[in-house]
Amino acid sequence: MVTIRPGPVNAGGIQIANHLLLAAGVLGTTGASLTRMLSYGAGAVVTKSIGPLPKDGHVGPCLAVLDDGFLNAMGLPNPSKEFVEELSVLKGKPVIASIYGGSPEEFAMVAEWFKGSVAGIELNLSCPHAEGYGSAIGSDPSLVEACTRAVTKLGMPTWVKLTPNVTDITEIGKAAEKGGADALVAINTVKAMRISTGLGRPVLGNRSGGLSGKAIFPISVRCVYELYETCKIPIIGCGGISSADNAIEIMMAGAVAVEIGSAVYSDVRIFETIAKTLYSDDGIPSKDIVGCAHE
Amino acid sequence: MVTIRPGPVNAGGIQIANHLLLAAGVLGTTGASLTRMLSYGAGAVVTKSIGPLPKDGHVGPCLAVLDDGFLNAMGLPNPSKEFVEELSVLKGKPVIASIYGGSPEEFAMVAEWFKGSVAGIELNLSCPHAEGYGSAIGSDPSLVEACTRAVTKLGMPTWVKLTPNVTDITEIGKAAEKGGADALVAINTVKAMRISTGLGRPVLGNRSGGLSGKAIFPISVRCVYELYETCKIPIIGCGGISSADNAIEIMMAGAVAVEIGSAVYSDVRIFETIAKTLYSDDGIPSKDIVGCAHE
Amino acid sequence: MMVSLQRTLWGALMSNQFPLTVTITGIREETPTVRSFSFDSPFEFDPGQFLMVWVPGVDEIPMALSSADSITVQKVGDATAGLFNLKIGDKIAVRGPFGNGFFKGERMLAIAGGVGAAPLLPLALADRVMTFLLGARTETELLFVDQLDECTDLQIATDDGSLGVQGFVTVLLDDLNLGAYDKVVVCGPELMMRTVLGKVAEIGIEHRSEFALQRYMKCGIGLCGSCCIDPSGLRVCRDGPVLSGDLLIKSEFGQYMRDASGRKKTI
Amino acid sequence: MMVSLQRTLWGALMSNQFPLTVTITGIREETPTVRSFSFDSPFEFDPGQFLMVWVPGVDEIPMALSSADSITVQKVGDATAGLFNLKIGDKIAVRGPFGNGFFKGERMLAIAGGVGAAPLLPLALADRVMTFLLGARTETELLFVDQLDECTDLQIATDDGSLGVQGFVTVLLDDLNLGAYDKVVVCGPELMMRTVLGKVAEIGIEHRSEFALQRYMKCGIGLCGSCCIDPSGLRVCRDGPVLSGDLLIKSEFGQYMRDASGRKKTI
Ligand SMILES: Cc1cc2nc3c(=O)[nH]c(=O)nc-3n(C[C@H](O)[C@H](O)[C@H](O)COP(=O)(O)OP(=O)(O)OC[C@H]3O[C@@H](n4cnc5c(N)ncnc54)[C@H](O)[C@@H]3O)c2cc1C
Ligand SMILES: Cc1cc2nc3c(=O)[nH]c(=O)nc-3n(C[C@H](O)[C@H](O)[C@H](O)COP(=O)(O)OP(=O)(O)OC[C@H]3O[C@@H](n4cnc5c(N)ncnc54)[C@H](O)[C@@H]3O)c2cc1C
Ligand SMILES: Cc1cc2nc3c(=O)[nH]c(=O)nc-3n(C[C@H](O)[C@H](O)[C@H](O)COP(=O)(O)O)c2cc1C
Ligand SMILES: Cc1cc2nc3c(=O)[nH]c(=O)nc-3n(C[C@H](O)[C@H](O)[C@H](O)COP(=O)(O)O)c2cc1C
Ligand code: FES
Ligand code: FES
Repeated sequence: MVTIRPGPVNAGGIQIANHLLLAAGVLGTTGASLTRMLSYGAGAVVTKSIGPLPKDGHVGPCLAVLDDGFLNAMGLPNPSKEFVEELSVLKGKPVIASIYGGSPEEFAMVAEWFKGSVAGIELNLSCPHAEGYGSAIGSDPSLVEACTRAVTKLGMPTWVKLTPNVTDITEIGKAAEKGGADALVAINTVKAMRISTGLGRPVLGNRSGGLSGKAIFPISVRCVYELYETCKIPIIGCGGISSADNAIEIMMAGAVAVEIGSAVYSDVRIFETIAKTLYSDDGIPSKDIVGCAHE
Repeated sequence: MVTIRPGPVNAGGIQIANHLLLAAGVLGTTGASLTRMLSYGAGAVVTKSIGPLPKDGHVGPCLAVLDDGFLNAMGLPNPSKEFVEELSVLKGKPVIASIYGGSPEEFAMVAEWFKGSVAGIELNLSCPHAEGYGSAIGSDPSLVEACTRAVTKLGMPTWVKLTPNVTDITEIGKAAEKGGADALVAINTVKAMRISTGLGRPVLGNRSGGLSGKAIFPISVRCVYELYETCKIPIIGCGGISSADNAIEIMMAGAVAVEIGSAVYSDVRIFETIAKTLYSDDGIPSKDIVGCAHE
Repeated sequence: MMVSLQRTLWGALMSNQFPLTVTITGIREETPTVRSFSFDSPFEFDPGQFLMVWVPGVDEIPMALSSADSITVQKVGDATAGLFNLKIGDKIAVRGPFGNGFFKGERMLAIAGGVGAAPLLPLALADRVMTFLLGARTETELLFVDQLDECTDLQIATDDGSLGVQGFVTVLLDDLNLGAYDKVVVCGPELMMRTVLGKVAEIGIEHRSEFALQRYMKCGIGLCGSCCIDPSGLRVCRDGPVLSGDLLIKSEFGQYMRDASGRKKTI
Repeated sequence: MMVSLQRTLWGALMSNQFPLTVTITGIREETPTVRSFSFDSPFEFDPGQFLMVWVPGVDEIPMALSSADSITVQKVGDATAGLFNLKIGDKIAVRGPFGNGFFKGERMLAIAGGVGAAPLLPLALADRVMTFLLGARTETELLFVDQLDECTDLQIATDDGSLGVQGFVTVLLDDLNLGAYDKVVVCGPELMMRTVLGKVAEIGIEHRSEFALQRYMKCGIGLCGSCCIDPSGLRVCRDGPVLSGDLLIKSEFGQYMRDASGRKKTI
């Protein structure tokens, strides 16, 4: 297998310890939980998405375990501004605050809260199950550009996380780039649904939700590949990554680093586990891998 | 498990022997192959998509087997008009001709060839890997409406097969409905890619392709559910169905019947296999199941 | 401590964690506010493990297994009220069993407050519990008295003194020689549990004590992070719900927990 | 007849059918137009089974395994020419082994024309083949002569008479007592195979004959339908490529096949 020479990574203006990041919304609700993930070898951690007001999220069930993935509709539960306090235990650590809002102004307001306490901001323009937020905004190029610009103006490294639930993800990527984004994160979950045939109703309280985990990996690779062909800013791969080979694969598609969410389920130390086979001192520099499948 | 009372099904103007149809492009290239699938219990069969000119399809690899699905980019290989002759062995059998074209005129021309030799027409407005055809047209509501109308004018029962690779599948469903479609088929494959890390290049000759099989079932269910809420014409469920429980589930989402493709891989007699657990004489009428998850 | 993440049904190991529809086969009124619901699918489980119970149209909530095929529920809000509205023959769906269970000792002391008796009942019935301290607000709220009396040395406390000693269940502790037990297992209101932890810590046996925590849970499987505790970041749903006293002693336990939004609320 | 749909590697069963990258470790010039390529991953296979061989940047084509870790290729077009351009150390990727293999007899007659010898070589080496009839255009195009001569009664025919009997390999048949064999296995140009089928059918033993078909294939696993034959609709890639004579006798075999688009072309 291809291995990478270890070393710090600069991804979209943020210095991270390795290529493996914790994805937003997975074990990212408290400072303690984020600290634990860093101690287990995550190169950086992305927080649960934080919004302008506290939110309890959707009624349950919020998550269903499928054979090859997960379906979730948490509904963006978050403590809002109170969360900033959580990060006090993480001073100086590579933490990226995921934020959401319903307008450019809300995005800017929430981002502002985190000034000085995080390494960067990730805009959640992609959650498929929160009315008026997430992909509701993230599928409109002009709104994406406006929300991105509102945050990049604040001068923090800014990543924009994209939804795959659009006709053409490159249109959205280009809008974020125009808005000044430092990097793109692809992808958030894929809009999906399962129904309990026993109860005759959708298995999620919110009815539809987002598919994550192994099932969506081929969609993530495709999205990263398409974005790499059309955008110049770095791309962080996300979606269904659960092995070192998956990480290499999505880097070959064009990702400079990866975010891992669902795979934490089978192995809470997934970062260490992957790093063990991903890195070796005689590995090749990651720049020789990123995007190499395009030649 | 819920079981259905057996009996013929009328789906969008076509009388079929049971709820389980062979999906387009799977073992549908020759009359003999389609005959074999009918003899194995398919309620009806959809042919390989036929277009205005013969096509060899993309260079290989055309297909990759994944853990929980398949990735393919056949590139719409088809013998064009010569195919009509193949159907002579299938006179009077429930055969639906899948067709594609680059314009309303081409759709009408190809559909016309099949007049008198098939029970209905399915418009492939959804193949994700054929430039200028399939989803290239199928993601534009006005083109969908125009192509649909061009064919429905010919007076044959007409189904429109939709792509999930759009921001809002209900927009496309409504366009087909406006164009006079008798039923919607949801869904075709999901645009995706895998890369061989050993060779450092996409595993398909066409680079990206369409994901099918179990991995996409949650996406199919969601699409059928959304279409059921917005369209009045019947919906045929397709995508990742591999068991009687899957069939019930997508019917609860709103499908009146299902098409099965990839599952033929593990069991070429999948129709018989599913029918064995799907049907029982004391089962409930299928109309009590269709769409019941919406209440 | 065994973590069973696969559902075992009638000996068959199912890795499928999709919600399993079960039919309610029995409802027993345990106390005016507590009912046990039994269903048609028994689960192989360790006492302390829980199910995520989906009350159709209402919510999904964590519930300890009080036996292989039952849960014992106190009505406190929407979802539990939803359960109380169900009749025999109605259907719910469950996922699990999730989490760890109590570590098995040989001479155990069990301490239960209110509906906290639910996960401890199967432990007592498995004949590992020597002494069982059972507390409730009042006599009619005491759970499982007859069953526990048969298999353990049962001692009772009620807040109003209507049965047993008057006061919180923790007062019963003062008369016991805690050193005689190789394990102290506790489930109940968190303030009560924190008091117990204080007492076992006083005599230095907190590492032999275990507490079944009840935290707000969304996913139940260790992904979402809504149940994580400070400062370890451990997930109550997956690394717990049973956590050892020495791990809890320097934690938020007994001080605050988090609500659905993740905000802290004082206990 | 065994259908192995799972790849077995060094004893480990892999259900993963994702293209496996292999490195070319040897290239042998068998004849001016035929080369064998060996690679670093041996496959457990039945003679007759094939791999889908991906020539990077060109195409993916079916190739019989001529041993556990080699294919033997005749240069006929783009993809085979692509293979001929590769050097030792280059990488290709393969999927398989796919399809069935030859049904094993005890006293077998093998008949090979041209590169059709490839799938029959491992059968002969497994010591099941009594007599091997080998044909080619000319002496230099004969495959595996030394290897086959060692383990079978090898009889040779060349179109130009440069070695062995002059004429098509089928002429050798006339001098044989076909009844002495419990199985006749054939691989080669389809017209040659059809002639053999005619001869075995004449004496009524077509059910004891097997033919390894070469049809245009896209998926190799029985999904796409591009390799189906008339009138049975059987898939050469999955139900074959080895099909029995009695099944083929009333079929398109020897008359027409289909090209990439599915159009019939006369053989
Ligand atoms: C592992 C585990 C096992 C449990 N086992 C049992 C059991 O066997 N029997 C039983 O009756 N209950 C048990 N619970 C508690 C049960 O989950 C809650 O009572 C239930 O979620 C309340 O739902 P509701 O919608 O009825 O109430 P809500 O309307 O959600 O809340 C009503 C009140 O209960 C509080 N509450 C809500 N959820 C919880 C919670 N998870 N923990 C503590 N307080 C909560 C709220 O703060 C509020 O004060 C368990 C909880 C956990 C985490
Ligand atoms: C199960 C199976 C096993 C095979 N084993 C071997 C083997 O061991 N050694 C070997 O050299 N070849 C074998 N073949 C044939 C080989 O697959 C073709 O020669 C190859 O696909 C040609 O590819 P190309 O791009 O080089 O030629 P193309 O440019 O595709 O075609 C060149 C010529 O070959 C013909 N052709 C193309 N594909 C096939 C085909 N599948 N069958 C017959 N004719 C074809 C074309 O019609 C054309 O006349 C096998 C085929 C099958 C189906
Ligand atoms: C339980 C859960 C909660 C999530 N919450 C968020 C969130 O708050 N914000 C966000 O941008 N993405 C969220 N996601 C999406 C993930 O960050 C990630 O994009 C997606 O799960 C695909 O990656 P994976 O397959 O590695 O999980 C969540 C995913 C899961 C499973
Ligand atoms: C090999 C293959 C070829 C296909 N060819 C076509 C086609 O020609 N026309 C079409 O409309 N759909 C085609 N499809 C899509 C299927 O009809 C179906 O929509 C899709 O595979 C999802 O269903 P499944 O998961 O049951 O396979 C093809 C799918 C596969 C796997
Ligand atoms: S409830 Fe989600 S991590 Fe515990
Ligand atoms: S090659 Fe696809 S079915 Fe045989």
